[in-house]
Amino acid sequence: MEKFGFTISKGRQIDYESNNRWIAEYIYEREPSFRLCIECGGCAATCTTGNLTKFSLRELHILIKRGENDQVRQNIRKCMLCGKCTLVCPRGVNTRNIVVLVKQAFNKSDDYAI
Amino acid sequence: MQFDPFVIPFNIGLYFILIYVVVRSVIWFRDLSRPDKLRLQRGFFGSAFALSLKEIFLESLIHRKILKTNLRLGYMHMSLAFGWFLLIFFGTVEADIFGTKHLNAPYKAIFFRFFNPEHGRMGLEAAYGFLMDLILAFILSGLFLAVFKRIYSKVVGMKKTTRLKTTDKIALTSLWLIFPSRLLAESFTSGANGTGSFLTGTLGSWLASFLPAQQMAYPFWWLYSISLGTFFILLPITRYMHIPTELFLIFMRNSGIKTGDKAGTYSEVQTYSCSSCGICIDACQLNFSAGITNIQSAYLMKAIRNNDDVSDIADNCLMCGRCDKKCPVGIELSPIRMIQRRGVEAENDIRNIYKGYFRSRQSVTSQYSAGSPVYDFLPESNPEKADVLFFAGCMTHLTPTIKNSMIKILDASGVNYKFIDEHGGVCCGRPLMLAGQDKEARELINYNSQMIWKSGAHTLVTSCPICYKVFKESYYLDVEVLHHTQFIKNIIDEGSVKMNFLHKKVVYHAPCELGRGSGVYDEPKAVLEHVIRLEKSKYEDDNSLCCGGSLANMKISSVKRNKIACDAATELTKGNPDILATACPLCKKTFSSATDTRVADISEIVAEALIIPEIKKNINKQISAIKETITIS
Amino acid sequence: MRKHVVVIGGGVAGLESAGCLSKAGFDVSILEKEDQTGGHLNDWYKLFPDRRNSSEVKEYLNGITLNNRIELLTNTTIKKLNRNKTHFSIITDKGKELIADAVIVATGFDLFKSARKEEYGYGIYDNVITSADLEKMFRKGEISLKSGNTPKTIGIVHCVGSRDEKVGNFYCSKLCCVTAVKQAIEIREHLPESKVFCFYMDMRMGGAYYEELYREAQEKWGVNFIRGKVSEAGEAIDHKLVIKVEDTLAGRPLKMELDMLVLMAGMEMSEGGKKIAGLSGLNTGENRFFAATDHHYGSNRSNINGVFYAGTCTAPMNITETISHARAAVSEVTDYLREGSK
Amino acid sequence: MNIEGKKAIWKDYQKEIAEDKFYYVRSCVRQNFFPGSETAFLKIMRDELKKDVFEHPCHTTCTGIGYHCDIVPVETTMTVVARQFALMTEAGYENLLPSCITSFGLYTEILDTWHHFPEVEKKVREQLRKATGREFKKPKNLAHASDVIYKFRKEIGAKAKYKLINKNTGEPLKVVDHIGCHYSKMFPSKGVGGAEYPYVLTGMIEEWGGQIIDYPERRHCCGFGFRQYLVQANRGFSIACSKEKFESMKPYKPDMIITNCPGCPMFLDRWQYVINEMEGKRYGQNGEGIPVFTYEEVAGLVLGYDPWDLGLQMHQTDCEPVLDKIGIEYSPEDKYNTSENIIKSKSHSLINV
Repeated sequence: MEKFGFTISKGRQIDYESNNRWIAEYIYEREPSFRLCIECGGCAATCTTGNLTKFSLRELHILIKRGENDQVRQNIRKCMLCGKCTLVCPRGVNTRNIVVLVKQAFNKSDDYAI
Repeated sequence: MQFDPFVIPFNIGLYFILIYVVVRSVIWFRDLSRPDKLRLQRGFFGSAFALSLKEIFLESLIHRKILKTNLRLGYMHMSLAFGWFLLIFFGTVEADIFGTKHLNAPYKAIFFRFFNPEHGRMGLEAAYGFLMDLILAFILSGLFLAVFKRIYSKVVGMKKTTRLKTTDKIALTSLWLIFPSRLLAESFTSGANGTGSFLTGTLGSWLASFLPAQQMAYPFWWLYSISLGTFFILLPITRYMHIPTELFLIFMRNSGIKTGDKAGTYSEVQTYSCSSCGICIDACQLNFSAGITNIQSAYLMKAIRNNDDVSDIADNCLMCGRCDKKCPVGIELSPIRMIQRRGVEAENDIRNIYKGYFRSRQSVTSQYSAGSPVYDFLPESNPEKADVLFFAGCMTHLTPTIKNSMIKILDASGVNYKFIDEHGGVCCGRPLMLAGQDKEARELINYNSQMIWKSGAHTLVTSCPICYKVFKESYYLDVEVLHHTQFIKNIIDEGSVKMNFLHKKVVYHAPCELGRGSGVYDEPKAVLEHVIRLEKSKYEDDNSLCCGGSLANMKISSVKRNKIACDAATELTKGNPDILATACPLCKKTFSSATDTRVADISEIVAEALIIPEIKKNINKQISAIKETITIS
Repeated sequence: MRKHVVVIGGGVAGLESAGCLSKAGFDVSILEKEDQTGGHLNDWYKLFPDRRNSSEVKEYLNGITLNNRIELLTNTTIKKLNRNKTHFSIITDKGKELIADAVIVATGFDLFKSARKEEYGYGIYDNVITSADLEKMFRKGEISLKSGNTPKTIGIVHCVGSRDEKVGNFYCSKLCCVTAVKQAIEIREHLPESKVFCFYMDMRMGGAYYEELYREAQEKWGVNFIRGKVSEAGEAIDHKLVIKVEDTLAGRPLKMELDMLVLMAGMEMSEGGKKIAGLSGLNTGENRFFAATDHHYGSNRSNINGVFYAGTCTAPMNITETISHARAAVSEVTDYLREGSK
Repeated sequence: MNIEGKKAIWKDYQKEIAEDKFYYVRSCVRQNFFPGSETAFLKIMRDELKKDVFEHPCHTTCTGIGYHCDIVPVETTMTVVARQFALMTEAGYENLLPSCITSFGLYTEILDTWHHFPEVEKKVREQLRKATGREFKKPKNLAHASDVIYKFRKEIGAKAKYKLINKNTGEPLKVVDHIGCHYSKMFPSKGVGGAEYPYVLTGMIEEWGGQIIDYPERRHCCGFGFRQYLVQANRGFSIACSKEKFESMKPYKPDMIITNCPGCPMFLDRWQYVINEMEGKRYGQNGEGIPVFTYEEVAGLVLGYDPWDLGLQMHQTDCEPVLDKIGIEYSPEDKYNTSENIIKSKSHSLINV
């Protein structure tokens, strides 16, 4: 590689087909209100964690739906489950359960090393 | 030598169960934690023992609690338990007095009539026989109810009855067979010999009039013995295990053992002590408001006993604690549910949230608990010094009226205070605990604890019962933790604030976490009575309802939450109060969308009633101080 | 003597106004360029938001227009439209002359010609179709690819020819969003195995029960919504369509393979309308629709006294709005003629 | 892919291309990248098609690269371009024929700008006069060299010695066409067939017996992007673009790639080598790369010119597979052999000695 002084950049494109969206499926199954999000961002705006660090449930939510799981894995742990997002959500999405389920799903995936 | 092969099934069963119970109790004792062992030993030679005996008599035999809540159900349980006890007791006595020799093997007492068919013709014998028949009739009446409860539970005044697994069914049938078979066996024998009292005698002679009583009796004695045997053998794997287990439970409880937050002997004993009476099901709002009928504590206990996967049951609960208070056996249902939520989480002691046993600052000095930190983004906290800290809590930030009322009240009180989470604080950690994530919770707890110590305050006031409970229960603090209702009560008593009396009719809803959760009932009502006319509702104190908003339920849908809220609100506003008062931001928010009646937090009402004297000294200094308090972010 | 009103266009607006006019006691002539009335209703299968059958609305319209006071001239376009003092003389392509006391222009809209958005490959890739094509499939009762197979993944592109400076349409056609949601639901009804993705810029659900329909699409039918405008469609070796879009919420470009792409064609001033505007001197606005004299209280009035507008020839409208607009036009006509008779 | 639909679109994008009397301006970089191409073009135009093509020795860069790298301000560029026009005017030509796509795009852009902002044109004329004392007429016709080859594709086809057909299978060669971004993406109306489905190269290939293949990333940039390549730190992006194209075309098993831009063949050709070095990936069949040609090279090949005279030895991805498929005779040993006598021995040599 050195002999070129550069490497082939990885594309930023979300490749919908090759992405693994099983976590989204896992949640759809257990928390149907996951579908109801309209990405208004209310959750991110009121978020206790978001007040202290870069953390947007709205964004994580969309990333999960697209199968961009690696970005979610670390970030989702930052949630404090305080529940403000659930209270402000205009679509009645059970956000806390979603967070819990995402964590669960990652634990499972670590176990079965998916 | 009086013996007959038909007693063998009974003997096998009896000795099996006796041995089983002994072995089991030894194992349980061994598994107890060190301090609990000591407690038990102390209890054994102390008052606990006597207490327990009393309680066993009242609860396990008479079933006083059930009688109180539901007379018919109580009678059913009493007749079976107490009746059977009497039957055994007097049976033994009978065998001892009237038997050929003293100190007989148990079966002699149980099958006394078979071995002494001639017994009970006249005099004292007859009187005694009458007593025995009376007891039997007493039991049969209860059994009659029980059978009906199965078929149609309304008979015993219950909306729901517990579902059974097969072994339970078999055990149940054998239990049901015991007394009828005894009745028939004795009747035939009496019929054949012209003995027996008003029940067995009458029935016997009537049967003998058209049946060969002598021949008929024998098979029924077999049946009696077999059903007893089966019942005993099945006992360990059925819910009837609660009969022996409850005795242990009562004794352990009286010796001061608590559930704690890890599975152990005590929680196991409690799970086995559940008789699936179903009172918790009737108490559960998920059941009667939201139509969720498979997650109540009785089912949880059963699932645990059967080693099923309980996660769905465990998480789908408001943790309102209504069932805890109603459980006739006094099982600590919510703590047990919490253990299930933690699952494997709660191994390491550092993560131990319940501080009941060891009050120390262990593991708190470092912000992070064991393992890799999750909330490493939390800023270094350096609060200003103050006597009183006001921690509004996350939810309160969504109900600004409460926040502002509290500021108004705090200012008026003239105490030197700091609003520590004015610019948004860090969550208290309880929501994480309720999700069974103690490790993460511990991080937040440690972080907040440090901030509180640094401030050097002597009092911590919070507006959120959720925070209040966790501050009290799981924070290692050397400050006085007060819910704002308690704080207001104090400043009223000190007379440091003056208030008008508002001519309004108010009904008070005790928040779960504050009421059943932390036992704070009186201060809120005292404060209210000071400023308005407080109406009673059907749901006071321990019996108060849950608003449905509870953070504890991970699974419930917003629609069902709202159902619960509406039902509760309708109940509470039956007397058309002007205000539905509560002491929790979450309750307020949930109720506001469920009723047309004005919903207000006590602090709001107080702030309304408050008489603000001419500007308090150094008030401006205070305000400016608040403005400068630690700015997180 | 009875007054005579000519209604140009036999779509929803035309029929509704003609019906009301005849009720009000006028003689009415409807000029329709097609061989049957009903306009776009004939192409649509089910209507949002309640997904009732469009034929029901058509029946209603026929009901009020089938009477002896209404003269219906189909396959007719107009050559001339002149005003001489109090009367209008209209000469049809067949040379017939009509004398009218007032004229209602109800020339409606045309669907945007999706082929103009080359990058979406309408007419180039077999399985890129328009909302209208999909309606035909619904009516046939089978949604299938050119190959005859049933599609598994279907994409719906909002705002095709609307809110698009590149094709000179700055305006929002208002109805495409809800149409997309409606059709997404219908697709899932027909093909329970399929997955449907809506690519939107904004969800404009500003009508009675539109938002509810949106929610149903998410909740009951599991329709996926991705916020971003599709930039281009290509074709993979297996003839699947490859679309490129920015998932603006993830802030990342996104590539997806689809079996079928449905283009939500917007609404444009109809060709017929343009022609009439040309030969009558009626004003048109920047959006090329007829320009009413006042946006707020004169939305039926034209710059020619005695000529009134009804329906989507002035702006995108849904059927409800079109019908009320048509009735408003009739009340304008009655006022005008009453004053005229004085 | 519905060809009828495409034809409909192509109809809308028929640009006017001059018949004769061209003023040819060379590209700055092509002569180093693929030196045979422009020479071949001139030979085809002059010898095969008997056209009058004039080259001015004083022609300079159009500053396109500098302009697109934001290092040459637009007015400077315009003035330089104005000078090119002046040279053409002085030479008495009016049909401008740039060899470079970027120049073509830049000229188009400038003429369009002047059309909308006459005051700018006035200013530029003023600047040019002050600087050089020159005046200029705007070109009557502006066509890219590939447009002209496209225009005369039939004539070339008629003279063709080879067809783009696999002589073993009889199948037409599968060809990927790659249009330079500056050809029609900025001004679709100025490109043959528009921006979405350009026809200019497709037309040649179809005429000469080949078969164009559509693939999802057909419209994607080759990755040159000026700053992307010129700044070493950015080259990762450049190569990533080419890679995306290769990945996307691979399943179609293309025999060759044809391009009409100076940069594209360079990068589509060289990056194949780099990608192979970095990741050991090749995109052609049986472990080879996909040969990349300029349209002049392809035209030269079908006309039967010597591959080495066309400069195919300068390609980093070997072209022999295609030559073999078509059945073109060539001497492998002469590939890098340019000694005097060989050059002399070639009567029809393209190389001017």
